Amino acid sequence: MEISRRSFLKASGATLGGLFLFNGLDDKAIMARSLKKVPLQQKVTESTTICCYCSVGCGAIVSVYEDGIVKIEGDPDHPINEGALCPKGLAMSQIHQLDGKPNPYRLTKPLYRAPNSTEWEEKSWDWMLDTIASRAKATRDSTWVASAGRTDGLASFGGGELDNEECYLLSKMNRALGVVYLEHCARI
Amino acid sequence: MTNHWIDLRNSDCVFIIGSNAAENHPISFKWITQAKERGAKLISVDPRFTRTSSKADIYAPMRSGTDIAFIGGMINYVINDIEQNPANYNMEYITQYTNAALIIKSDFEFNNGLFGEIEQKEFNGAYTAASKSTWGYAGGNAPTADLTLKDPNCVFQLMKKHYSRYDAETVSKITGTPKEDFLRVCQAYAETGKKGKAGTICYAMGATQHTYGVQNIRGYAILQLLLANMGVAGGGINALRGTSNVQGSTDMCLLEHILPGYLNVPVEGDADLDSYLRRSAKHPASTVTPVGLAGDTSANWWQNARKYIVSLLKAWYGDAATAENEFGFHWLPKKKPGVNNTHIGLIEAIGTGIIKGLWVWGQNPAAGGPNANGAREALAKLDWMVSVDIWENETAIFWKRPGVDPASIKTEVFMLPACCSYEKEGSISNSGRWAQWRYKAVEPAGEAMPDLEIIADLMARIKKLYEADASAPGREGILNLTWDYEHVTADQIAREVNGYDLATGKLMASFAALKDDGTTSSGNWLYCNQYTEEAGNKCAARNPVDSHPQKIGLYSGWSWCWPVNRRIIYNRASVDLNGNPYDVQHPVVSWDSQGAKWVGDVPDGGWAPINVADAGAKVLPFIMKGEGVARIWGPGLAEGPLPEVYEPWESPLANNIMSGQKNNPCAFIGKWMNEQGTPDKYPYVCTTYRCTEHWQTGIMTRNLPWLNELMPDMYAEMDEELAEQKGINNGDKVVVSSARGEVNAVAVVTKRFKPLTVNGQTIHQIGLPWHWGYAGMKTGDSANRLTPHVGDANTTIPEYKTFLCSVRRVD
Amino acid sequence: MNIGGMEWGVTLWIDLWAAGMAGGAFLTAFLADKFSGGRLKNLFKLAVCTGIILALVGVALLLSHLGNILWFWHMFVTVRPESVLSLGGWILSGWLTVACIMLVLWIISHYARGLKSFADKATNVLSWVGFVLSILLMTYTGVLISASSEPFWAITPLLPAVFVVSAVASGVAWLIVVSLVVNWLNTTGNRAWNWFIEQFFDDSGWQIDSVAISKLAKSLVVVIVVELVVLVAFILWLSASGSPAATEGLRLLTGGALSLWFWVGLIAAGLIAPLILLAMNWKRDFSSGILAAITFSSAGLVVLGGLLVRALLLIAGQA
Amino acid sequence: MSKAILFDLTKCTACRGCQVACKQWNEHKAEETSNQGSFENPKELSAETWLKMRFIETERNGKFDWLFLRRACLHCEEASCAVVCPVGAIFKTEDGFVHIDQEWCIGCGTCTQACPFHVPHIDHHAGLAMKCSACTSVGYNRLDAGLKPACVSTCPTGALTFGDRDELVSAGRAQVDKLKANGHPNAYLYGENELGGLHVMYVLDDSPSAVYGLPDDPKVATADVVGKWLSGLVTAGVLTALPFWLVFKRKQELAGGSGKKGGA
Repeated sequence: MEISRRSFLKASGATLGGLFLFNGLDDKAIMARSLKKVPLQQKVTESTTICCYCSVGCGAIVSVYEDGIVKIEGDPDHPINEGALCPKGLAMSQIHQLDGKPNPYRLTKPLYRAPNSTEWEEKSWDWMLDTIASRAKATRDSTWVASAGRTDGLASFGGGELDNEECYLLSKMNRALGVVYLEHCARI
Repeated sequence: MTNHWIDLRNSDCVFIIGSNAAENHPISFKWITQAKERGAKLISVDPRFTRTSSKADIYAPMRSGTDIAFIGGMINYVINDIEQNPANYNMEYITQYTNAALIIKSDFEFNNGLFGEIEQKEFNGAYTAASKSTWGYAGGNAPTADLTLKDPNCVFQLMKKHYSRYDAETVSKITGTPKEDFLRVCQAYAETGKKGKAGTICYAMGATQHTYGVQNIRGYAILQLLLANMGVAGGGINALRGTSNVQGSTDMCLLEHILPGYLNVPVEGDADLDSYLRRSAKHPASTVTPVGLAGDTSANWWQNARKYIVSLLKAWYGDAATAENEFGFHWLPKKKPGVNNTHIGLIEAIGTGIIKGLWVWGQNPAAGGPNANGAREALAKLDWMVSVDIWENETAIFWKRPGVDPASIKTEVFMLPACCSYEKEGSISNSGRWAQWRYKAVEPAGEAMPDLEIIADLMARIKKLYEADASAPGREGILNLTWDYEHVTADQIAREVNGYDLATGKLMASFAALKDDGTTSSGNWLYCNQYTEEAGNKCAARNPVDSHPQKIGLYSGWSWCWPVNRRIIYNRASVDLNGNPYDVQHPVVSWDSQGAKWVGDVPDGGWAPINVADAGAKVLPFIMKGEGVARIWGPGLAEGPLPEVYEPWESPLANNIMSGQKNNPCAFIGKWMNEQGTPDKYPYVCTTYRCTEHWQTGIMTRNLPWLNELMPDMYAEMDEELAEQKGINNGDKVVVSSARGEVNAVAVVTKRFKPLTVNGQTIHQIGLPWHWGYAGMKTGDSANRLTPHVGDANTTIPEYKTFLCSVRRVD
Repeated sequence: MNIGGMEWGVTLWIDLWAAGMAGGAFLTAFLADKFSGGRLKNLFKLAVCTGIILALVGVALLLSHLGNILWFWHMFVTVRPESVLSLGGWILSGWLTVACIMLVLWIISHYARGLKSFADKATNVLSWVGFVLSILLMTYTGVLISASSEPFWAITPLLPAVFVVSAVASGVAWLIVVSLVVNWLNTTGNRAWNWFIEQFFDDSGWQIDSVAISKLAKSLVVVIVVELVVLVAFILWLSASGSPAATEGLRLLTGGALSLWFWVGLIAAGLIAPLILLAMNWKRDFSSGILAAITFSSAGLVVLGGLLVRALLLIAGQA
Repeated sequence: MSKAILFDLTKCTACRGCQVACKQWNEHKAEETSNQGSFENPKELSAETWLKMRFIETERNGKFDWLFLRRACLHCEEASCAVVCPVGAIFKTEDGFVHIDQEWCIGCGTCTQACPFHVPHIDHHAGLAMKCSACTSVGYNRLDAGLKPACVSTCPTGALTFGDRDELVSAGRAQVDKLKANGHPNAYLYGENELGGLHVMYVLDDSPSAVYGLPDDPKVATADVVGKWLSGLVTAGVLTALPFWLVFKRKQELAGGSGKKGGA
């Protein structure tokens, strides 16, 4: 590398030295300079996670910095991805945070839409869960097939994006209610 | 996946068909690239030249929906090669570990595309019971084997006869694949039939989303068994699953036909546990013992199912589950036989008013399901709907989607904010069956709650309502349900899933110790062993050292995988009759004769190798099958024991080139807003797929600007010839239409699609990603507005991958 | 073609044009004065005075072009001869300094008669320095563009020649325009103007000799001819270069989106028309009557042509 | 020790993790883009996009291929941007990476025109020239923290590697030899010698210029600056001599003046 740098110096020296004798070459641009040392922001917490997109199961590290910025990178210790991530995995931080602020598209409150209404209304968790529970009971009771211990009037979708424990509990709840229209994205 | 992601590096030939691994599972290419560095070949078969194809040694285009012709042709090639060069194949494996040598009933017949007689049902056809009975083994539970494979009624000969019709010319005529390309694929992949060589088939929805999707996979299985690629490192049939926990949600059986751990769902008429298990063929009576093989015993592991269902019932109903009440078996709902409760059937049932209430947990059927226009219309028939998601998705706002008047929609809608994956704690299972724990890193957004807490709270409230209402029907099961989840944690549930010894209160060590007398519980027997007294929560294990003696990349100390941390399943087929590995460089397990034990991966059962074990204990390798050997011949499926080529529901051809039976006779044909298109109006083959930059319906990616930047708009890919005919320039706005709807897209005119010559006819294909919809930051049309409401004969998975369309430029 | 998005856009066209023209005007007036035995001091003063304004416009635009105006001073604590812009900054500052000192000396000698002989000597020396700096100033504007990675600008060494000849042409034309304007202003008897002009035009009156204007016009004819020759050479060399990027720029210029501006705007209106108009009247007095109007507009066209040539070459190089 | 990044095009699947990794690490916002008939986006590098992948569809000997080329700063040893910078704000780090001093840059834009690869872009908001710093930006310096550049860390296939330049040159040469032996006679290690040796090198399976549009023999922007100065100066000389001497030497026609002898 020394040689190449010197030949470069020589080249520019030769071209300009003759013209501008009054001023020697300022080689600032070419000679290596040391960088100002500014350490990375101090990390407050690091948690391991598994990517929420495809099913390769890549490990990732969620770093939350002092200023609240969340960054997510591949977990270098993880044997499957060895620190690598695809663009989706890397963009995971934006699910929570956009440009340092909460992602404005996230749902942050329970919302209710009355029949034939044109808009959402904010409701409390309590109200929502109580209302859903009573709707579920009413539907189940009115469509109960006693001989088979099931309801055909209540259906459940979803689960591929839930954790195993959540899937298990959802399965348990649905079966206990007698739901047989029970499906999720593995089917489609 | 029978194997796992890292194991791809051990392969000598990676055959990717019906998958676009480089785009949809980018990290898989970490391991595929390493295999290639070692000299492995990469084959990509796809209607479209993809980023996967760009790295392939051999790329072969094919008409979407003709996989069975392609694979059948490969099977034909391999059978002929086996007969000519048996030394190039593992004949011991073929004869001893598969049912190739077993004799089939003499009245088996295959005629003009059909395996017997069909009777027509409401939504689909079905073979008569009489016809199905001809598919079985001669000799019933003790079929005989002809190790010479010469008996004209042995599986090998029947298969040979069946696939002799799939010669390279005919295959090329059907698939549109140039014959040379097809033969290059055959030749390269057949080389993995050698002892010590391994080939892996990686597939995904490109294979399954057809009216004969299961038979596509059956084709892969036959090919892999003929090439002795099952159970070995670098081999296997690897479903590259698309959702982070679709494996776990399947294991937990959020599906209409199975209970946690793949136990069958009870149906009306299951009088008791025993009859239920008999009907499910998960009973000692379903054991089949072949005669004439070196192995003389079939483990038929499923005969243990009684232990698993009883342990499940104990987990769910606790002390209320007793031997007297069959452990609460009758509190489980029983399906009505013949009713299709799957996704498509569910939407039809909403449409016809059967279903009144629906809750949707992190799913988006209004964009992700087939025939989305129909699904959106159907949702308006519901009385109420709950959407639990981290975003406002298409399903949650179906009532205010473009073009509808919200005031006209009566459905009451509840939208609950859920936590994203790193705002909560829990485990997920990847495609390689590794269950991995993830931790909470940040506080939930706003009032968002983990689904776990929402479910726990909701059911507790429902339970209270039933406690208060003595007249409510069917309340026993609810009242007896164990639901002690006031301060529910993922850890608590993980323990429940693993299960307890109810006498001691200690966690169960493994499913081998589960009992059918009600003294053990396990929420999912397959996950029994994930959380033990000794090792704690194994899903959280982080030992980065590969402890396998030959370092084949198992990393058994990193997380935990089912069953019992076995990283490569069917691994007893990776060794010869003496327990010596076929591939000495990458042995999965091998028998240590000095120590009289297996070393390497957790073996498929600890029994000694067949030649080492005593007579009467020579256990055949495929322990999950009743007959102990792998099924080249598969009589359990709806449309027959061998895959046969049919045209998709919407085909550009007038007839099936191979037989008089044009479509799969057993396919499910929906009725809800399901018009069928014809080639005169819709002359082009349309297929849908995903791209690297977005995910599923896009709701998880279209709200992330970095990903929108990379792939901003809905697009339609097409070949240059078609574009020229239609006056479409690259980048133009186009409308793609099917009999069911229209979508707007940006034309991507590319050489990556090429017109194919099919039976002398030029076929153009158009490709659409299905990542867009009307909700979220970046919107666009959903490709599923075009897809048909038809499904596979066995699973009813929708035929997203092949239908007819037309295209025009928008000025 | 997104002209608005080009890194080197309209401010730089004007900057390079104004700075070049200032240099061109200085050079023209200096040479005219020297060759005519010092009889054109007025013209020289006019060149320096208006040149300063042009150069200041150039400096202002250069600074406004900087992403970080407040940090412009970084340029003046750095000497980097290999950086054309660094040199250019120094040349422009040097030129401005010289021009301003000359201006000050002229004003001083007006008020302090005793210093006149010293001031004359000093301005004489400075005018030589200014002459050299003017040449460097004009050349720098071309070298700045040419020392880049755009083949259209860089592949031939002729871009600086085009810029220099165009700078001289617009410099001459500028002097013609301002001379005619000054002479016309003199006829208006405007008191403020008279006061202003007397500050340093007093010793030889403030009228620009009409013969001098005629001579400038004649010079302009010659310069235009040279400019046409250099432009043709530039285009021929470019088309022979074989560089696809350069050829594409050339195509844009002569046959593409820029061709109307190039052929009608630059070649026809900016060069050929003034050339013909001025050459037709070679033997006549350019400074009065209808001919003055023709001369004025011809020179004006050349001035605008000078802007156009920079704009077109900068756009074609970046498109 | 001289460091470098090696990009092996034959291993890249264009997943574009590197593009997002770059955005995330440097806290860059997403750009508004649109599909114009290609997967490639954003269309060009910018102050907010320091790295992008190019998608190239090509047919060679009747065989179609889809090629993916990294586009970001190549960190030239002979860096034109550094040479032309009027304030010396662009310099090389001890590792050999070209760094723009954000506290000294005045945003003049000269580097954007000088770069043979059109890499630097002006951030009109901050008024600074921006480009890939190989993750050495002050306050964002991964190398100091013992990390690899973000793009390299996230690359799944090993298409991007980071290390000592000498070692990467050997690795790159070996890969090129392999390609040459496997039907790619024009395989080339771009950057081994170009511009004094680049600190980002490409293993290419084909000709840099014909297939990938890279300059075959890139030159420093000021390579023939003497000729350019001379061209201007000679022209000035010719003009000095020609019109003015010709026209003005007949000074007697002029009325005013001091009467001193002047001119030629």
